[in-house]
Amino acid sequence: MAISEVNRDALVEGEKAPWNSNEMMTIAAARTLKDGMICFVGIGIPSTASILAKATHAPNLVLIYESGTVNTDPKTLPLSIGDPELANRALTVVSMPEIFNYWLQPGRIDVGFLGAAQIDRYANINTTVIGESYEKPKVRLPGAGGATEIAGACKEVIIVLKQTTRTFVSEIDFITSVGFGDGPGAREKNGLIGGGPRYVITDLGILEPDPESKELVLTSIHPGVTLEQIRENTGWDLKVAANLVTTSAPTSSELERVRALVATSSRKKS
Amino acid sequence: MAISEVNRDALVEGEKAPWNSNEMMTIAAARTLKDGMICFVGIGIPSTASILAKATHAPNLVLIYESGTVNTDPKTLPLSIGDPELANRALTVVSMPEIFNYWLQPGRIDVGFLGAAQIDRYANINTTVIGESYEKPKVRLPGAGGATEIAGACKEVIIVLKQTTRTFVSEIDFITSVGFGDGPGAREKNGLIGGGPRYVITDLGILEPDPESKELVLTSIHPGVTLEQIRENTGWDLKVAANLVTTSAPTSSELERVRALVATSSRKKS
Amino acid sequence: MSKFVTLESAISAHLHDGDTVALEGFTHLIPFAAGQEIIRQRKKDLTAIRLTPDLLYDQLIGAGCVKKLVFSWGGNPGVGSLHRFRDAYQNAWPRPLEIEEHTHAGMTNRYLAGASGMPFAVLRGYFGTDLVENTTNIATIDSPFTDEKILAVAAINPDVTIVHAQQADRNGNVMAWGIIGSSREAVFAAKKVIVTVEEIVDSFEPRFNSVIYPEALITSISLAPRGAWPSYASGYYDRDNDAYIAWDEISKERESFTRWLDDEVYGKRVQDLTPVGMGR
Amino acid sequence: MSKFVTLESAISAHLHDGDTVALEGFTHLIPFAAGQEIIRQRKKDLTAIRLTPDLLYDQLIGAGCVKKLVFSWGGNPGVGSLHRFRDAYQNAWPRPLEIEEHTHAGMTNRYLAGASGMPFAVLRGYFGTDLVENTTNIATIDSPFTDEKILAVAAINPDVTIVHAQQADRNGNVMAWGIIGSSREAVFAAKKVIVTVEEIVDSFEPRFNSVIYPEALITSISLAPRGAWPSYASGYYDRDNDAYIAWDEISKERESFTRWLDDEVYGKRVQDLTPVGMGR
Repeated sequence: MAISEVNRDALVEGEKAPWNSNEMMTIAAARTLKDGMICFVGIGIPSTASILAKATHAPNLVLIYESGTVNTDPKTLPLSIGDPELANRALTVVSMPEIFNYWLQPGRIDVGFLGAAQIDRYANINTTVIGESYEKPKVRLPGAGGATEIAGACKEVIIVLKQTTRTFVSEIDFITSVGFGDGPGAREKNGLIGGGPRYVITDLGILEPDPESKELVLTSIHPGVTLEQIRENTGWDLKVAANLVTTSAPTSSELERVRALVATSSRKKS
Repeated sequence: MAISEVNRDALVEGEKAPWNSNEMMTIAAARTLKDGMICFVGIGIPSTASILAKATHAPNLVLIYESGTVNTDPKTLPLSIGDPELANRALTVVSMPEIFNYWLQPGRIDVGFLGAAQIDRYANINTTVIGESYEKPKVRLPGAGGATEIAGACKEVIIVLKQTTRTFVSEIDFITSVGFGDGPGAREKNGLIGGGPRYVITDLGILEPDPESKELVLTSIHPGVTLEQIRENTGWDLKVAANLVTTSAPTSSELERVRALVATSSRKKS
Repeated sequence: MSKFVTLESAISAHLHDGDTVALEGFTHLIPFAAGQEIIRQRKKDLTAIRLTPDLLYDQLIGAGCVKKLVFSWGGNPGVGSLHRFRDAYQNAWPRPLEIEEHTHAGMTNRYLAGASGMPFAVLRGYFGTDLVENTTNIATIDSPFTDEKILAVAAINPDVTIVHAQQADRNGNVMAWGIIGSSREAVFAAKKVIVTVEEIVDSFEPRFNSVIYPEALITSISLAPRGAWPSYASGYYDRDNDAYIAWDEISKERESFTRWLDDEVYGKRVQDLTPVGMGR
Repeated sequence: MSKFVTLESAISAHLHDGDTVALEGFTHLIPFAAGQEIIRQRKKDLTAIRLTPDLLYDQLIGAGCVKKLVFSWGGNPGVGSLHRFRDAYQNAWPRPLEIEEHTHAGMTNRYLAGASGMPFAVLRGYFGTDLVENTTNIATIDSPFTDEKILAVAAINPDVTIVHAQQADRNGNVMAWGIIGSSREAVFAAKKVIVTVEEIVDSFEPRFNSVIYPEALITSISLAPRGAWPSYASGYYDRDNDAYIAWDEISKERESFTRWLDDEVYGKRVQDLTPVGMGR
C-alpha cells in the first residue's frame, strides 16, 4: 500500500522523526552540490537546497537564476525567480538573452536544478499538461519556462520531486524536458550537449541513471523508508542498486539551517 | 585637363576662394542632414559633417558611432571612432552586437555616412584593395569595417570622397559595400533592406542616383568649379541633370564653425 | 508633439483591438498599471505575448481582452496556478483562448530576432520534447559548418510593446535598472513602445545593471508611480509577495474575480499625472 | 590557486605557440601591455583575431608572432595605414601573413555565436560584395519562415581571449565601463580568458555602461596600470592620439620599427605587480 503524503513525516521506527520529508529531500539535494560549482537554480525546493548548500558546505557555489541574477547570495527564500533579494545580492544582473545564450546554452553551467510534475524511468519530465490531450488537458500546468534548455545544456541535472504513483509514471503525458529520451543515444540524437540527469531526489530516496541503460536506479533510501514503500510509490518496475545505501540522516545543524531558511519565506513552507 | 588636388582651393573666379575644397565638401554634406534624423557616423569627413550639422541646423540629430556610443554630442573632432569625447558625451554606450544587430540591421538608422577609396557609377564602393588581385593587391586598404552593413541597412546613405579619376572609376577593384550593384533590382536581389546611396558629395559637386536607372547623375556643382573639370575627374561618361544647380556657397557662419571644429582635431585638419 | 502623455491617452492612442502586444518585465518592472488601463478601455482580440503571463495576463485574460496567448511559463510564481488562464483555456470563460507555447530560451530568442530585424534566431532547444509537435513558429535547419541540426524560432515583432521603468529624463530617454528580463529585446522588436515610469528626473545617476532606452525608440511615456505593483521597481518599492499569494484566492472563482474587476479596475480611473509642461 | 598572477606568468602559462588568440577592446581598453609581453616572450604562429588590428596587431605582426590575421578593419584610425601589416601581407616581412577578412557585423556575430555555444550566427550582410567570393567561414541559408536568403557566419572560439579592464575586485571579478566593443562576446567565446586591469579594488562602484565579468569566466588576472596605453581606460587616462599619429613614422620603415621593438619591447621587462597576498 502506498504511504499517503500526510504520514510520510512519521516513519522512523514508528515514531515521529525529528525532520519532515520535505526537509530530508531538501537536505539530500543540497548535499549533491559541490563547492565552486556553477548552479542554475529554479524556484522552490531547488532554490532552498542551493541556498542551504551555499550557507553550509559550499560557500563558493555560484548561483544563477534565469531572471539574470549571476552569483547571487540570498539570505532569505525568494518566492519568485526574480525577488529583490536575488537582484540586490547578486554580483551582476544580466538580460535573459545573455543568461540563456551566453551562460546556459554553451554548457557553462555545472548543475541545473529542476522540479517536475511527472517523471518517467528515463528521467524525462513533464511540467506542461496532465491528461492525454495537449489541447484538452485534464490539468494545464505552467509549461516549460527555462526547464527544457536547462535539461539540455547543463553538465548535469538534479531533479527534485515528491515520489508517488501520480508523479513517477510509466509514461509521462508530455515530454517538456528531456532526461534520457528513450534510452542510450537519445540525447546525442537530439543534439543535447549536457550530461543529463545525475540524481533524482525524492522525499523517499535517491535515484541515479544506470551508466549503460540510462534507466533510473534507486541507489539510496531515506532513513525510515522501506523499499516496499518506494516500489509502491513508483509507476513502473523500479530497478534497485545492488549496493543500495541508506541516506545519512539530516544533522541537527542541517535541520537548523533549513528551518531558519524556510522561516524567511513569504509562504512559510519550503 | 584634370585639376590637380593642390589647386582645387583656388577656383572661384580666378581668385583664392574664402574656403577650401574640403570645407565645401564637409559643409555640403552637413546640409543634407535633417534635424531629428538618426545618423550612423564614420570617422573623418562624415564625422566632421555630422558634428557640424548638429551644432548648426540639426540640434536633435541622433549621432551613433559603431563603437557603441548612442546619441553622442562631441564638441571636439574625434580622431578615432571611439575617442573618449564620444563615449563621455553619449547618452549611453552599448556593445557592438547591440549596435550592429539591434540598431543598424533592422533599418532603424535614417542615414549612414561613408567614405570610400573608389566608387563606380552605381555608387558601389571599395575600401579593401587597389589592384586587380585580392591576394596580391597593389595597395592593401583597411577593409570593410562597418561599411558593408551600413550601406546595406540604412534608410539612406551619403558617401563623401574627393573626386578624381583615381577615385571615380568605371570599374572598382573590389566591391566592399553595395550601392546599386549593377543597376535596378540589385539591392532587392541581395536582400539589402535600406534605400541605398542618396547623395555622393565630393569636393567638386553633388551626385544623386537616377530614380530609374540608379546611375549617378551630377545634380549640383560647387561654386567656382566647371562642368568640364568634373567630367575630367570622373572615370566614366558622367550623366548630368537637366536642372543642374550650383551649390550654395558656404556661409561665413558655416565656415567659422567648421574651422573651429577642425581646430579641435589632433591632426589639425578635417 | 511631446511623448509625455497620460497613461489613458497612451493606451487609447496607440493600442488597438486585434493588436499583438507584449507587456514585458520579468518578475521586476511588470507594467500592471498599463495592463489595468487596457482592461478599463475594454480592448479586445489582443494577441498577448509574454514569457511569464503572471497575474498581469491572468487579469487581462479574465477580463476578456485576450484572444491568443503566446508564452513560455504560465503560473503564479511560488504560489500555484493562474486560475483565470486555466478557466479560459480549459472552459473558454469569458471567451475562448488560443495558446502558442514556447520555452523561455525560445521566447527570448524570438524577441532577439525581432529586435535584430531578422526573420528568425537560432538556438539549441526543443529537440526531443513534445513541444516540437505541438507548437508553431519553429523550424529545423542544418548547420552549414557542422553536422548538426539547429532550432530556428520565428521573430516576434509586436505592434506594441509596453514596459515599466524607474525613470524618464525630460528629453524622453528612459532608464531601468535591476532585473530586465527580455524587455530590451521586446522594446527593440516593437513597432510602437509605450513606457510607464515611476519618476521623471532631470538627469540619470549611474546604477549597477542599468539599461537606457533612447528617446528614439519610444512612442509615449506616462508617469505611473507604483505602476509595477504588486511586482516591484528596484530602488522604489519591493515585491508585494503577499499580494501574489492573495491573488490565488481572488482569482480562484469567477465571482470573486469579477468583484475584484469591478472594484479595483472598472471602478477606478487612471490618475492624470502628466507632468506640467510636458505635452497635452 | 589564485587567479592573480604577473602578466609574464599569465602569458607564459596560458598562451602557446600556434594558438588562436583574440586581444579585444574597441579603441578603448586595448590590451597593449599584454600584446607587448607576447612579443617579449617571442610567441609564434599565432592566429590573431580582432575586429580592428590597430597598432596592437601591427606590433605583433611586425615582431613575427602572427601566422594568420582574422579581422574586419585594418587601419590606424584617423591616421592611415598599418605599415607592418601591409609589409607582412604584401612583402612577407618578417614572415608571410595569411588573412581572413570579414565585416565588423560579421566578426561581432562570429564572437556572438562562439559566446552562445552555437556553430554559427545569422545576419544580413556580405551579399552583393566581393567578400562573398574572397573569404571563408560564411554560408548562405534559406530562411525557414520567409522567402529570404540569410548569411550565416561560423562561430569563433579563441583558445585565449585577452582583455584589459579598469578594475578587478579581490574575489577575481572584473569590471569594465565605457566602450566595450565586442569584448564581452570574445570573453564568453574563449576557452581561456586573460585579463589585465588598471587597479584592484575592494568593491565596485556603480558606473554607466558597466560590464561585469564574473570570476567564473576568467583564467588569470594581472595588474597592469596604463596597460591600455596608447588607447585608453575611461576614468583612468585618455586616448593618446599623438602616440597613434607618431606610430605612423615609427612603423613606416623596418629599421625604425626594429629599433622601437628593441628599445621599447625587448629592452624592457614587465613589472611584477602581483598584489601582496594574491597568489604565487
